[in-house]
Amino acid sequence: MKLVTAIVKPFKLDEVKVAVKEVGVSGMTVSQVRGFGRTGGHIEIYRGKEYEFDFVDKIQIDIVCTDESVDVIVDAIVNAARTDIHGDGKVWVTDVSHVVRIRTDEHGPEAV
Amino acid sequence: MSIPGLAVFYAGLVRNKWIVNTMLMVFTGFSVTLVVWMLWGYNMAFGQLSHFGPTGSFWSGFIGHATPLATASSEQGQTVSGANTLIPFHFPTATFAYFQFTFAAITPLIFLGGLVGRLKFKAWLLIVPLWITVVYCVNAALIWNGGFLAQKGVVDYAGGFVIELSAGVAGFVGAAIVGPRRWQDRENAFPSNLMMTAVGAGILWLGWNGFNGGAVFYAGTNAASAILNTNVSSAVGLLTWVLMDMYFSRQKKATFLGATNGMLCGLVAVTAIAGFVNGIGAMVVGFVSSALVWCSWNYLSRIRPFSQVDDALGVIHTHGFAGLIGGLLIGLVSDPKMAVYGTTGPKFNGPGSFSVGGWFYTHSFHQLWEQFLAALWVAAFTAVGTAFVFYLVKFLVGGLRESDENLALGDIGIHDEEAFPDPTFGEPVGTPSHLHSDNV
Amino acid sequence: MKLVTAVVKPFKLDEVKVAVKALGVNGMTVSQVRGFGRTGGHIEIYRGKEYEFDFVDKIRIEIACTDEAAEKICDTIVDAAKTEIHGDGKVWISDIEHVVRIRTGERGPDAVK
Amino acid sequence: MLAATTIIPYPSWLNPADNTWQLISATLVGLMSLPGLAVLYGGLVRKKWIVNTMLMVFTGFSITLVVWMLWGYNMAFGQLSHFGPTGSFWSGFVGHFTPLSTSGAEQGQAVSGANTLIPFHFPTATLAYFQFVFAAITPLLFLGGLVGRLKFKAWLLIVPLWITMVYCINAALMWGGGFFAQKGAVDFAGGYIIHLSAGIAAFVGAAIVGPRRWQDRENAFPSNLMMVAVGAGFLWLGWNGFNGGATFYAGADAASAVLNTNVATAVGVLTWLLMDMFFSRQKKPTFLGVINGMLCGLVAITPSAGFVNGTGAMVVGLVSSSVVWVSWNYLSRIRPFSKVDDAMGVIYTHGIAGLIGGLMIGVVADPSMSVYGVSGSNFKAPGGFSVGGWFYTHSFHQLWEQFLAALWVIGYTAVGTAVIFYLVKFLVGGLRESDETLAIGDLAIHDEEAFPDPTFGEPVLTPSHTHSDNK
Repeated sequence: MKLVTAIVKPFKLDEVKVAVKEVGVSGMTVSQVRGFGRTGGHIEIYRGKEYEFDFVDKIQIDIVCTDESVDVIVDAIVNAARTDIHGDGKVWVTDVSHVVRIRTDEHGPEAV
Repeated sequence: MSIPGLAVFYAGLVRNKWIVNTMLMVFTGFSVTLVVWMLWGYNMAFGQLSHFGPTGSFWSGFIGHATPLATASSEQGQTVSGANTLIPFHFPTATFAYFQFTFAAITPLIFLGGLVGRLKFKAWLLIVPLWITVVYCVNAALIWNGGFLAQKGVVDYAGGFVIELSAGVAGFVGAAIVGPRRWQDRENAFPSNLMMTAVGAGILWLGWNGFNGGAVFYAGTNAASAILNTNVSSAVGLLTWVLMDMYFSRQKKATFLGATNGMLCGLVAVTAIAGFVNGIGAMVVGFVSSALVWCSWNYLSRIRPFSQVDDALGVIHTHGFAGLIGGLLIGLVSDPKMAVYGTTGPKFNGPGSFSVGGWFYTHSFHQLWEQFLAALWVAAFTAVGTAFVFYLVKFLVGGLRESDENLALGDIGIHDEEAFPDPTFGEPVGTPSHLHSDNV
Repeated sequence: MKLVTAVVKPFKLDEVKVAVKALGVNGMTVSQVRGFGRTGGHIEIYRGKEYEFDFVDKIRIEIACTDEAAEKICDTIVDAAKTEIHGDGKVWISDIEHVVRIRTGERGPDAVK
Repeated sequence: MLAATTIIPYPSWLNPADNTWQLISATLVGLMSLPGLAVLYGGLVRKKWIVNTMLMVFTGFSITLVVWMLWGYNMAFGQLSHFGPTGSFWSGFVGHFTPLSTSGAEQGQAVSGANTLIPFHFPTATLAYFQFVFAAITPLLFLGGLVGRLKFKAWLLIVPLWITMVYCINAALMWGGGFFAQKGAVDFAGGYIIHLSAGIAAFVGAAIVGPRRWQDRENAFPSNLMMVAVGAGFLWLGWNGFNGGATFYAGADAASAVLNTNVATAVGVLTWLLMDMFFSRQKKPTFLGVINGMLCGLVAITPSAGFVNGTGAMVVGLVSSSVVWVSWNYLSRIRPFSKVDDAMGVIYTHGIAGLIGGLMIGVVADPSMSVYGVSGSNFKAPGGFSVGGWFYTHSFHQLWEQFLAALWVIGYTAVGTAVIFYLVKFLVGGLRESDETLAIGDLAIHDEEAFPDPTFGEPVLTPSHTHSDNK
């Protein structure tokens, strides 16, 4: 099995969710993260003083899936999340040696 | 205005990890001041003036007696002002004592603004009583209780000098003595919660109606115009700052904290002059104070003395300078026809009415000169008094700053409390440490 | 390609960021996590009752990089994040089979340059 | 000791009790705006719009006072200017365009424009300040319909224009002794002048400005319900100053007005709560539902607080809360309402509730509830004035007058608001923030966030953090 991890812009989450569902993925984990990329952060002014906020809000999506479905999922995410502006994020795939669904104790591919 | 006004106003402006510490200092400062007020504060400031020198000289009118205000008769009897320069009051001493207490209590809470984020909590509990006794009571006796400055014709309607200028200077001097916050805290000094600041700002604005409205001690015409003028000056102050932010600041954007700064300048400046000025005068006060303090806030703060001192919330600007400007404007724009009933000071010109004329109406700089001298006195005396108090407490408590480790942790280190505790994601379950009868 | 994941103390984040930036890595993802380590949490008192906060705030840093750079990045993070006190955290490297930069569609090593 | 000449520090016409109550009730109404509405709206909008909303509330309040001092007060409550034969509409719809600035004006005895009232026992400054806080809350109410997309610069122009052209005219007509006052229509504390007018202005304004971004409409969950509670508390208890001060005398009617206000609000709250629990889809009580019910009760009792007795107040609370509940849940799906994005639903909780409250006067006003000090055409006894609803007088006269006044307020406010919004749209070049700004919110407009949490760690030993103690 494989773990597909995607870092995307927050307002793109809905589109990615829809795109991934169409490809038959039933579950994914989403967490709010902050990215430090070339795009740089933003400035906030409080009482005349400038504060540099260099971490940008991003969404991290983790999907565990079978080996065959990896490419389809990655393409779906990339097409849905692209905005052609800096800071669109990255998708990477890592190997998963062992996965268990806690409720039913299912192991391996059935668990996904 | 102090509780919960200033408590949440400051809490919103400091970092997350200093919220509880700041609020606790506001609540305890308020309480300590009342204890001091009852035991000796009231009679020192507003009781019979003690004579240490020939009458009419400074030494015969700068302090009352350090006696408690505890007997029933002293509380329920008719209020009599120390130098009974006022028409007899129409309410008991308890009312007057409580009213003047709330005036006294807000002053240390204002200069606390300059010290948040590093002042040792124990030190604060000693600074407040000492400062009220040494500085506030003397200033109040001098100007409000018919003391030396009042006899020379200085007026301060509701505390432009006694409270605002004094607190601004005390905050600045205190911040210099206590030292700056950790540089990480200065670097990350963005506010924690602007909505709490908004609640505090709203309560401060409308609470000021009691501040200036009550300062005339009679629910008469002058109380009404004082309240109207207060709001006018505050509104003009807010708009001036917002517009200057929109057109003169680097980013050219209106900011919410800019609006609260402008509002504060308008309120603080009109405090000294609320009952002596007409509608247009109030607008002038609001505009002048807000514009000048905007400049001092953005530019003066880069110059030598101000850039070296970490006045955390900038009380020297919004309270010190604004109070100074308000007090001096008395000598320029106060309208002699605005009759403040009920005082029989040297300007007593008719049964019960008293008013002040500024240069614009009387073309004499006399009033301005008296106000200027009073400002010099308040600023100098407060600076010396504050330094004395802070060094004394530094000696008594062994250092005015929290330990470095506490400075890094903030509330958790000092009080074992957090403003927004978020202890764990899940809920604790059936482990031995959670022995509950229903956790079987 | 490799994925370098580090769990460090919150106030060390900035130092790690600067150190890693110096290496030429210009992209990393940071998330706020809570760690349960040997150091244990802290106690808070509310209205006299003690509350044990055993999950400690930590920061998780993830950097996708080329194989050669992985080792160097790992050492740099360790040096930057070390405080010699309990709870400094851990760094681990896992390999990535496949990486895509969404905006340009670049795949493989140049997606992480 | 100074000879204890009994110096009375008040002029003969001044009653300190009335003056004190008037000033305190004005302060209470001021607290309803700042911080009341500021944090109520702040809590209801999305996180990224909090600062923008609160800043508009604070600046709106301030601008209204400047306008009020320069010409607003004299336009609404000064001497009525006569542009036509007396008794006709044209001779009683606006005062004079003069400032309230001289000390004489401020300290002299307050006199109502058409001196239909018994002379006041407090100075003009008190009346001016009291009427200012009434005027100031009205634009803040219709701001509720426009949050989340209105351009900040546009708001700074809309408020002065709206106060001048709409509020002052309505106030002069009804309270300044103008045309409607002479015809007998009454509005105790602003059900029409403030709430109905604000509701219509919000609706018309929202239609002109256009809807919020669909993402903001879809994710329109409130940012902070505890702040909403703080605001709601200020509104409910502040309303005692609103209705309690509208009698201008701290007398019997002020007391009954305060009691009626709270009774109607309590009934309004419970009605909405029970309807949520039994008639809504989820059948669950909701906090924001209770807030809506509270507002309906408060707004509906405003025009009739001093004219109804206890049971009348309950009826007003019940009717308004139930009718607005129905309109909130069902009317909003019908053609005109479903097309306009009135962000906070101001048209329901203020517009319709104010309309109902005003009309209920014609039904449940109790003639034996006498409001001292008004000598309108219903002038009964020296200084006593009361209004009889159909239930007591079995005549529809009062209801008819109230209905006509309502028509005028709705029509005039709608037209006035439209003219102003299009004028400002022309002056400022568009009423909406740019789309890119709409996506970011506070950060783009003010460089400020309500709850900044930019970084987890603390900045350490780096060149960009050069401080003397950062060696």
